[in-house]
Order: sequence, then structure tokens, then C-alpha cells
Amino acid sequence: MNLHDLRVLTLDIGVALSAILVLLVDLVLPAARRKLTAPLAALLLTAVLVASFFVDTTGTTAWGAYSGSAGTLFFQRLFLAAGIVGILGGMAHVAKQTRFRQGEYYFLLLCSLAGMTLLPGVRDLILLLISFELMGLPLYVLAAYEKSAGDPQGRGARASEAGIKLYLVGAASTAIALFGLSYLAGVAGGTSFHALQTAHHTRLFALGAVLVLAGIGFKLGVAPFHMWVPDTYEGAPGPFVAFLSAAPKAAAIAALCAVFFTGLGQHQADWAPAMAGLAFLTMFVGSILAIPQKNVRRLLAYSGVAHVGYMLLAFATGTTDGLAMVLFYAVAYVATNVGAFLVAHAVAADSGDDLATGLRGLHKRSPWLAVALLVFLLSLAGIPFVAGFWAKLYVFVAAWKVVGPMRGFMHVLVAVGAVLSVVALFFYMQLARAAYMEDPPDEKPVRVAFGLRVAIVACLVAVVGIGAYPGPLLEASHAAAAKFEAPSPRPIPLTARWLRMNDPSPPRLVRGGFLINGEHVSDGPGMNHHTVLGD
Amino acid sequence: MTFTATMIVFALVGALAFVGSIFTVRSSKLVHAVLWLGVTLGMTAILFVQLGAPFLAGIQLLLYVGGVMTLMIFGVLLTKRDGDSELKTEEPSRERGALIALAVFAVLAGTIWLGRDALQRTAVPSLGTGWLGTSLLTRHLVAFEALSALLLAAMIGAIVIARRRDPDQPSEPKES
Amino acid sequence: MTLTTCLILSAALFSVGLYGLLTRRHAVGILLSIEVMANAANLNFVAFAHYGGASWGQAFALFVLGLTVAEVAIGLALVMLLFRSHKDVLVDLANAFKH
Amino acid sequence: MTTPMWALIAVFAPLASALLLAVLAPIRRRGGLAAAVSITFALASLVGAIFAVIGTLHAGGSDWTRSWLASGGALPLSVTFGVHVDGVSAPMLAVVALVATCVQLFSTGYLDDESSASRGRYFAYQSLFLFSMQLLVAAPNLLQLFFGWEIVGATSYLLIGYWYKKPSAARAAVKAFWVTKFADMGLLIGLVALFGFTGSFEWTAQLAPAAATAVTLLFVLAVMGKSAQFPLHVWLPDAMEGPTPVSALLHAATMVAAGVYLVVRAQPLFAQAPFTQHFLAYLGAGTALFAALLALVQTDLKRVLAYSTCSQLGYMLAALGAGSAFAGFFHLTTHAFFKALLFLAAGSVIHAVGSNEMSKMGGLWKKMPLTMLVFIAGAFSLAGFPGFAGFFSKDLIIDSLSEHHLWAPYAALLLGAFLTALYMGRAILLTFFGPHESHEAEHAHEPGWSMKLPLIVLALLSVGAGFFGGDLWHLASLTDYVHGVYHFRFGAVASVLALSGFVVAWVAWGKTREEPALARSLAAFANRAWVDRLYVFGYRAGLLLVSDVAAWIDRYIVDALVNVVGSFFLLGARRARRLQTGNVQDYLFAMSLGAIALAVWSIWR
Repeated sequence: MNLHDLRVLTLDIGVALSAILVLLVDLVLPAARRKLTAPLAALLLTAVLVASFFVDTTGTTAWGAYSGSAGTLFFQRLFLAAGIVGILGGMAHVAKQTRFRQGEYYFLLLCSLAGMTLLPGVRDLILLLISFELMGLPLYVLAAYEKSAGDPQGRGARASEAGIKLYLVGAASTAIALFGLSYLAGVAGGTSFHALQTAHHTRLFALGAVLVLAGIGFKLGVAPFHMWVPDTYEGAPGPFVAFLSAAPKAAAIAALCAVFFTGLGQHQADWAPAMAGLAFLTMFVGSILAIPQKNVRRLLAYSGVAHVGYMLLAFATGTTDGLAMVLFYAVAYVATNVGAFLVAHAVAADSGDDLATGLRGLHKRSPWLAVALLVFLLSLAGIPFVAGFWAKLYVFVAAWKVVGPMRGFMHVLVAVGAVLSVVALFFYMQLARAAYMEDPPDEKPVRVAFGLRVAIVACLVAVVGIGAYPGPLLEASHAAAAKFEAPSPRPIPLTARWLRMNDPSPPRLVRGGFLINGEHVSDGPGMNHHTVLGD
Repeated sequence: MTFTATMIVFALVGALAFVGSIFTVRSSKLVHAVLWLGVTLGMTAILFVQLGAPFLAGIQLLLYVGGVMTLMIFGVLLTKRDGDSELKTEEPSRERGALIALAVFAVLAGTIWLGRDALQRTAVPSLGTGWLGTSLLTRHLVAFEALSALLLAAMIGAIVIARRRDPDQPSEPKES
Repeated sequence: MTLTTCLILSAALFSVGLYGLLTRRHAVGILLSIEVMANAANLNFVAFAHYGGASWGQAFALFVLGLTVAEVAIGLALVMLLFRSHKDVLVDLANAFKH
Repeated sequence: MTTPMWALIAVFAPLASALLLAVLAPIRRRGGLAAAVSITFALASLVGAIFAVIGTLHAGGSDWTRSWLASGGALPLSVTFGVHVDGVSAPMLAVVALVATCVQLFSTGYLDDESSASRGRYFAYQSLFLFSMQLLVAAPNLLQLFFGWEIVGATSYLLIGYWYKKPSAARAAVKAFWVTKFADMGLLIGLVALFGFTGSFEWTAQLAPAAATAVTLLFVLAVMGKSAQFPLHVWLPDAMEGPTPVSALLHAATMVAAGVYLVVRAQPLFAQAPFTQHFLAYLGAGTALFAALLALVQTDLKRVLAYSTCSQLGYMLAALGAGSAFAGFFHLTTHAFFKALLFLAAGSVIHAVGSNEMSKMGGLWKKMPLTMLVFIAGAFSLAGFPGFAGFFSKDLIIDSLSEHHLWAPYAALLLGAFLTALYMGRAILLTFFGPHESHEAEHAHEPGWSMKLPLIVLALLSVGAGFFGGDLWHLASLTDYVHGVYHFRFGAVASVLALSGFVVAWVAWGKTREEPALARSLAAFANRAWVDRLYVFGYRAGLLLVSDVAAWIDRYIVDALVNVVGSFFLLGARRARRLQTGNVQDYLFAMSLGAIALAVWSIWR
């Protein structure tokens, strides 16, 4: 691996180093200065984000296990932005509630981000598993971050419960996905995506694929793997939920793109119908169950579930166009959802009330915060001129244009999606009504910390900007989606096939490549050595 | 069909692993369950040896039976309440669980059995531990590094949430 | 001993683990069940490797072992936390979000 | 300045006003100033629209569009944004701006009891509404039209619910929102389908016959909601809870007209779908007759006008269904004038009497002679009294139906014309003649000039606009959408019907305020025919909604349907919520079940 290879991983390494740096700085800082770790973390991430515009990260590295492209960059920038906004939004809360554990908080957040930035580029199942867990494990800890001793009703108790639920369901889904991975890799005869692309199609392979889908579906909050979502969102620390509800979901979308689009693109018939079915169920469950919710966070949790359903709808098309719409939707969703959660958090942090009643009369207390909330709600509901409208329209258009056996079903799904988006309006309007048409309990303006304010404004700018001029983002998502396309099916290289059948002597590592039965396989970019090691 | 020694060992060890797993999930005393898990993992290690992965078997014994199980026993003992040795599962959930488990087994085994022709592969001698090491430093290097980050994060995360009081915190913890 | 028998054995182990996952009320018990499931996956990996001819399966299993250790560490820490806040580790009693 | 530039002013002047009022709170909080700003910009919009009309008269239509999105990728999703000025959109811009200006001017007097902050809010909404309506009218493609359509819906929600502290107003706003929103779904799916079939959002697209039928039927769903056609008309009578000027603007002249306007615009698409056109003709004629019957038995003056609006929109859609776009469009413009006039005049009466009920009015002709005069002018125009504006446009519609041999709708519309004269005669007699029925009616007086001026302007237009039909016809040049050219055959039959309607009204209500036997038996018949079925239905659904038998039965039926659908979702949600027990093992159970189902489905598919 030469320097050229490392360049591909610049952003990932940057995030990981930032994590370590934050931890080290936290060690040397005196207790009173601990709150400086937050701006430091945000600054480091900003530096990485800026670097992403100057460093060329396209290319394949680690013997084909990782591949950087415009597609990975698209996601990585999204994660970095979400991370920065998440840190800024949570600064005040973390400094107040967990004063003595701030450095670790940001360290874990950055570790999770490092896992996310790896995900879109993975081209190997082992790396996929590890980066998925690198993303997930710190989140379990962060969900339970607000601990308290002995009070079973307190905030800490709820956080611990949120954490253990997230953990148990998460670990179980990891085990299920792991089992699926074993079938996938086993039938394909290798862990590289190239092996998946060329694998013979068997039932066991399809079984593995849907088990992996179930595992990723858990992180994504796809029904029926969504049940942890509202509980965790309700119990975990407020600003962390804003991050949790957006970035890991986008990362899970990235994983879906990598595994199912790049890796299993040739086996679309295996997963596309299942994905469409899940899309239907998820849209339906999310929209309907949001109706009776009184707690703002739970309501937004279910609405998030519904939005994942829309993304899956576009994903199930299996076309590059559909994927582009998924990417577009993901960006719109992250900006909108983080914003909505942050507003809800800002109000709840002020009044200590997570119920929708807490938003009452927000218009009179803090008109700008109310406007921000309204814009986010409109975007979530898919009303024109904000990001959410384009996202939904594009998803519907992509789904409508599907050709092939799924065409009729997709048309039905578009109709169902349209109906459900009207149902969804119901609960968004409830929040808007509370904020605009009811009288506030008191006229005191809501106190919003500086970092939180910056974060909300950033989300607002993104939502309105995308709504007013979606062109550039649309082009970027098209360009990114094209990079996830699986290469056209190629026969398994001779060397690999031969190696799999009868292997008299193990290949020997020699200078600049490998020696297999006297045949030298070069270290240059090509398929051969991947298959030697991976397949 | 002739019974070779390998097959007999496989059958015995496999049966033991299975029985161990049953007791792991059914044993009413949690400490016993942990020990039964040890049996399962140990038997799996023997299977690993049979399947040409002795190195992995060693790791399994060291890491699991040595480390994880000790941790688990600590976990059980530290969270023990008085008079809480009996941990009965509720009846309805037991039936429900059994039903699901059987269904899953039926689906998995059915799929394997239906596709058994494609699984007719001959055993190939392992490429050896050196080969494993090479792959860790080449193709799986990034994953290896990510795993080390993951272990660090897990360690710090576990410490952060498990410790009773944070350093620098006033002696009597009063958190909100 | 063929690949098929190995796979069926691991499927059985996996199902038993799933049973435990659904019936254990003690959080540590659930952790144990998850270990059984992960172990089953590992058996698959090694078996496929043995009958496939390449080493990827062993590498995968090695990574899974490392991963499981991390998971158990976090899991036990969370169990301790739950115990401390609820004085209990029966997961169905930790139920503040019943709606 | 080119024509499109004037149109741009017409569209964006109200937006500037809305933004100004939204951002500059000091202006908004001072109600009078906010009104001045809003009216000034509405006037600017009117001036822009008039110049756009003049430009179109001289040089024909033209476009100003900018590419908003030019998407890469295989999906050719390119969207333009701008204004499309032609003989249809330019006059429509002018009509909307004119009515909006009149209504805003009227509102300054009507809302003088409100606090100035809340008046500021009202004018901000009004400006936003005008912008969205103009955006819709000037849209160069269906996507932009959809944008305008959605914002119009949202602002109408705000305006209907202006008195949000009044529970009935809040309920009405919610109901209007839901019913129209449900219908809007049709437009969204239709748009997606249109794009899926043709790759563009143009209304001149060519489609396969089946696709054209499907897309246009989806559009018709949206039209039914927006233009209050049976059975989605339920929201319109309730929406009368808003301030009366709002009713005049939204529920008479502009917003409800959006549905008709959509059909006029998308006429090239509808022309490819004969089935949809037939459906539209029958739907429109049916609603026209049905709503006219209901208007006859209302006691609330605004509700009479509301049902009359449903009825008149039915006329327009029937004409469009017959393929005569011009007849529909012409009636759209004249109706905008006289219905706005009627609502504003009614508003003037309501402002003076303090009640919507006609039983509280009576004998007002002495106290409010001007209001009476303009109201009668509007009523004559609406009823199609010979020489008034409505006469020309309505006869053209009836004529076009006979031209296309749609005899059942033709008969329905003729009967409707008689009923229109009847119920308007009744409203005039009950409101302005006979004895004073309340203390307030005795002491009523004419409103101030800010309210009189719009009334006079609109009255002049209601009387005279019909004579410009020929000019509008040349300007709109909608002949290419219809087969053959229509003559203004002044329908003697229709005139006779209208006159006899007034005569019958005089006979029935001229001497007494008692409901005559005819009307009573009509109401009683309608009640008896539906009551039994309603009880069975209500019992079965477990929703015993029937509490007030005197209330209107049709609304119960459709209300019940709305409620059943609503409670279906609510009940379903409640039941499903029970799964969310908070117990982690239940979650794991659901997960495993899902995984099994998924596995089985993908393997043994």
C-alpha cells in the first residue's frame, strides 16, 4: 500500500484522527475547560469537510476492499455536515447534563462518524461489517449517556433504558445480519463485492441477502424492525437524537447502496420485491402510527420511519435513477429531520416538556423558532418550495417510471405513498397548529444556546436552499448514484476459479505481488490479486 | 456410507455443542447458563480444529472461554439481587419463542437441504495461519484498523457508562 | 461431515440462540443467546472456508470474534447501568415507554 | 416593458407585499399600514395584469421562462419556471387581481373591530394568497400550477381559520384542508403519472388514450375537491365560518375557480380523454342541480351563496366537459365578478345586522338601499336575467350542451337555471323586504366608503361584463379547443325560466316569510328519503352522528363517510399502537417474524 492508496482514505483517517485528538486534548484540559472539546471536534470535522473539496479521494485501495468515488464523497460530506450540526446543536446540552464526560462524548460521536464515512466506500463484506459496527457501537453508549443513580423515573433511567433497548435489538440484528453474511460470502466464495457480483444464484444466496437486508433495515428503522426507534428517540439525550435520527440512517442507506446496488446489483430479482414490500409496510406503519402520538419526539420518530419507507420505495426500483432519488431524499431528510429535532429539543430544553403541548404558542414566544419549525414541518410533509417536496416528487417519479414485472406494483405504491403523505400532513399540522394557533403557557421567549442556534439556521438554510434551487444537488446525486452502479457481469477470472477448485500450494507473497504456482500476479490495479486474497 | 472416526467425532462434538446451547438458553441459573455457553464455545472450537482452523480454535478458547465468559460471570454476579437465582421465563413467551425458533430452523435447514447439490464441495486444506496474517495486513488492513478503533471506542464507552462516578466530579454524585 | 451437515448444525445453534433471545428476561441471558447466534455464524464461516478453499472465512471469523468482544463489553456496561438505575435487569420491567 | 414582464409584476408584487409584512413586524402590527401596503401591491398586480392583457391584445401571448432544473442522469427531469401569458391567463390575472383588490379594500372596513395586529396578519395572508393564485394562473406548466395550487390550499386554511379561537371556524378550516388535500392527491399522482408517461409537465403532451383517461381522471379528483363538486363539496358551506370578504375572494372568485382553470388549461389533455369529458359534463350538471336544490332551503345567507357557488362551478365544468372551453372560461370570469359582489354585499348586510341568518334580517331596503341595489344586480346577473353578465355566459354554457347533444345535463342545467332564479329571489325577499325581524335589522345602516366603493365597481362589472364576451372570445382564442364556433344564441327558454323563477319566488315569499309548502315538502322529502338509511348506516358504523334532524342530510352522509375514513385510520393506529408495548422482547419477536416472512417470501416466491 503506497501513499497513493492512503489518499483514498484521507477523510476516514481524518475523522479517526480527530477522534483520537479530541480524546487526548480532553485528557490534558482542566475540568473547567472541558467544554472546549465540542468546538474542537466541530472544527476538526469542518477541516475534514473542507479537505474533502481539495483532496482527490477517487480510487481503489486496500487491495480492492475500499473504493472512493464521487458516490462515497457525496455521502461522506453529508455525514460530516450532519456531525458538525449534531455537535453544535448538542454543545450546550452536553456541557450542562454530562459535564464530566464531554471529551468521551465527542470521541464516541467521532468514532461513529468514522464508521459512517467508511461505509459508502466498502467493497468487502468484512470491512462492511466492521464499519457498520464501528458506527453502531458508540451510538449504544451515547443513547445511554445521561446516567443517574437510583432514580427509576429520572432522565438517566430513561436513557439507560433507551440504551439497553437499542443495544439488545441492535446486537440481535447484527447477529442475524452476520448469519446472512456467512451465507452470502459462503455461496459467493469470497468476501469481496466482486465475488458477490459473479456469484451463482442459489436460494441460500437469496436467503443471505434478505437476512443482511433485515440487519441493515434495523439501523434504518424499516418496519417491522423499527420498534426500537420511538423508544430510543424518546429516552436518549435530545440533541443526540437529532443526530441519531439522521446520520446513521443515511449511513445505513449508504450501506444499502454499497451492498445491494454495487454488490448485489446483478441479483436484483432477489431483493427488489422484498424491498418494495418493506417500503410499503414502512410507509404505512410510520404514517399511521404517528397519528396518535402526543410526544413530539415519538411523533418525529414515526414520521422518520415513514420517510425511510419513501426512500426504500425509490431504492426498490433498482435503477440508477431511483438510487439518485434516494440520495437526494437522504440529504433532504437529514437536513429537515435534524432541524426539526433540534427545534423540538430547543423548546423542550427550555420547558422540560417533550409533549406537543410544549410547542404551544411558540409563534408568540419565539417567532423565528416557530418559522423554522414550520419550514421543517412543511418539508417533512412535502409541501412545495422546500426540500421535502422535491424529494417526494422525485421518488414518486422514479418509482412510476420503473419498467418490468414490478411496474404495476410500483404504481400502486406511488398511489399509496401519495395517500399516506396526506395522512402524514395530519400530524405535522397538529404540531404547526400548536405552535401557531394556540396560546402559549407564558410569553417568555425560548432561550436557545448559541451553538444550537447556528445548527438550526444551518438546517434551515439547507432546507430552503434545496427547495428553491434543487438543481445542483440533483446533479450531484445523479453523478453519485452512477458510481454505485455494479459493473457489468464478468466471468470469474481463471486464476480464482482454479484456486477455488484445487489449491496445491498457497500463493506466496513476493515483491510487488504474489506468486501462484510460479505465475506472478502483479500488484497493479486489477482483479487478480483481489480474487487471490479475497475469493 | 461408512462411519469414519472424523464423522463420529463430528457427530459427538456437534451434539454436545447443541446440547450446550440448549442449556445456555434454558438453564434457570444464569451462572450455569454461562458455563454451558462455555461448553458450546469449546465444542465449536473442536469443530474449528476439524475444519482446518486450529489457530481460530485457539483464539476462540483464549478470547471467549478465557475472557468473555469471565466477563459474563462478573456481569451475572454484579447484577444479582437477593433471592433472584431463579429466572423463570414466562410461559407465553416461551411458546412464542419456540415457535419462532422452529420456524427459523425450518426455513434455514430447508433452504440448505434444497440447495445441497450446490454445496457439494470437497474439503481443501487450509492455507495456514501465515496466509491469514497476510490477508489481515493486505486486503483486510482497513477493516483491521477499523476494528482496533472499534475496540478502543468500546473500551472507552464501557468505562464511561459503567463507572460509578466520573473523575473530577464532586464526591457525592448528584446528577440530574 | 460435509458442508451441508455443518451448515445444518449451525442453523440449529442459531435457532436455539434465537429462542433464548426471545425468552430470556435477564439482560445477561439475552447477551448469552446473542453469543450463541454469533458462534453459529462463525461455524458457518469456518465451514465454508474449509470447503471453499480460501482463507477468507477464517479471517471473517477472526473479525467476528473481535467484534463480539467489543459488543459484550458494551453490553455488560449497559447492563450495569440498567441495574444501577432500575435495581433490576429484567428487560421487560424496564418499560418506561409503554404507550 | 414586454408583456411577460408586466405579468411578472402581476405575479410577484403580492409576494413582495407578503414578504414585507412577514419580515417587518412593526408594519404588520399596525393594521392600517399593513392594509395600505397590501392594497398598494394588489393594485400594482392589477396594473401589471391590465398591461399584460393590453399587450396580449396587441401582440398575442408570449412566455418568460427560465430553466429551473436541468437534471443530469437518465431521468430527463427538467423544469421551467416563469410566466405564460396568453389570452386565457392574462384576463384571468386581471380578474383575480381586481377581485382581490376590491376584497382587500372592503376588508379594511369589514374588519375594523379586530385588533390591529390581527388585521396585519390578515393582510399578510391575503397578499400570500394573491401571490399563490397569480402563480397558479400564470403557470407555464403543470408543476408550477401545482405549486400555486398547494400554497393556495395552505393559505386558504389560514384564512378560513382566521378566527381560530372560534371552534367552528377552526373545525371548518381543518375540514376544508382535509377534503381539498385529499383531492389534491389526485393532482400529485396525476402529475407523476403524466411525467412518467410523457417525460414532461406540459399540458400539451400527447398521451395514449388509456393513459390520458387515467391522468385526466386523477386531475378531475383534484378539481372536485378544489371546485367543490359532489361529493367533495362538503367543505365549502362550512368554510363560510371565515370572514365574509375571505368567502368572497376564496370561495367565489378565485380559489374555487382554480379547479375550473386547471381544466381550461389542460384542455388539450382532456380533449384526448372523451370518457373524462363525459364524466365531467355529468358531474358538473349533477352538482349544479343538486347544489341549487340545497341553496333553496338554507336559512343562512352565506350558505345560500356557498351552495350557489357549487352550483355555478358545476355549470362551468359541465361546459368544459362538453368540450366548450370558452363557455366555461367566460362564465368563470363573469361569475368572479357577480359572486364576489354578492358575497361582499352579503358581508355588508352581515356587518350591519351581526348575523348570518336571514330570519334575523328583513326590511333592509330602506336602511341599505345601495347594498340592496348591488345585491339585486348581482342576483340578476347570477340568475341570468337578460342583459346582465351572467345571462350571456350561462346561456353559452347551456347552448354548448345542446350543441353536443348532452340532453340529460342540458335538462339539469335548465332546471338549475330556474332554481337559481328562485333561490336568489327568495334570498332577496327574505333579506331586504318584509318586516324587520330583529333589533339590529331595524338599526342597520350603510357601510363606509371603503366598503361601498368595491361594491359599486363590482356591480358595474356584474352588469356590463357580459357585453365584452366577444372581445374575450377573440382574446382567449379558445376556439381551437372546441369543435366548431358558437354563436350567441340568446336562449329564450333560459330567459323565460329565469324570469319565472323570480315570479315564483315573489309568489312564494313576497307576502309572507313562511316557507311555502313546496319548499317545506322538498326539505321534508329530502329528509325522509335519507333518514332511515342514515340511521342504519350510523348504527352499523357505530357512529351515531345524528343529533340534529333539521340539519342537512347530504352533509351527514358525506360527513359520516369522512368520519368513517378518519376513524378507520385512528382506530387502526390505536390497535397497532398496542404492539408497541415497550417490552424489548416483543420488538425482537416482531423482528424475527419479519425476517422469517421476508426470507420465505424471497425464497419461495
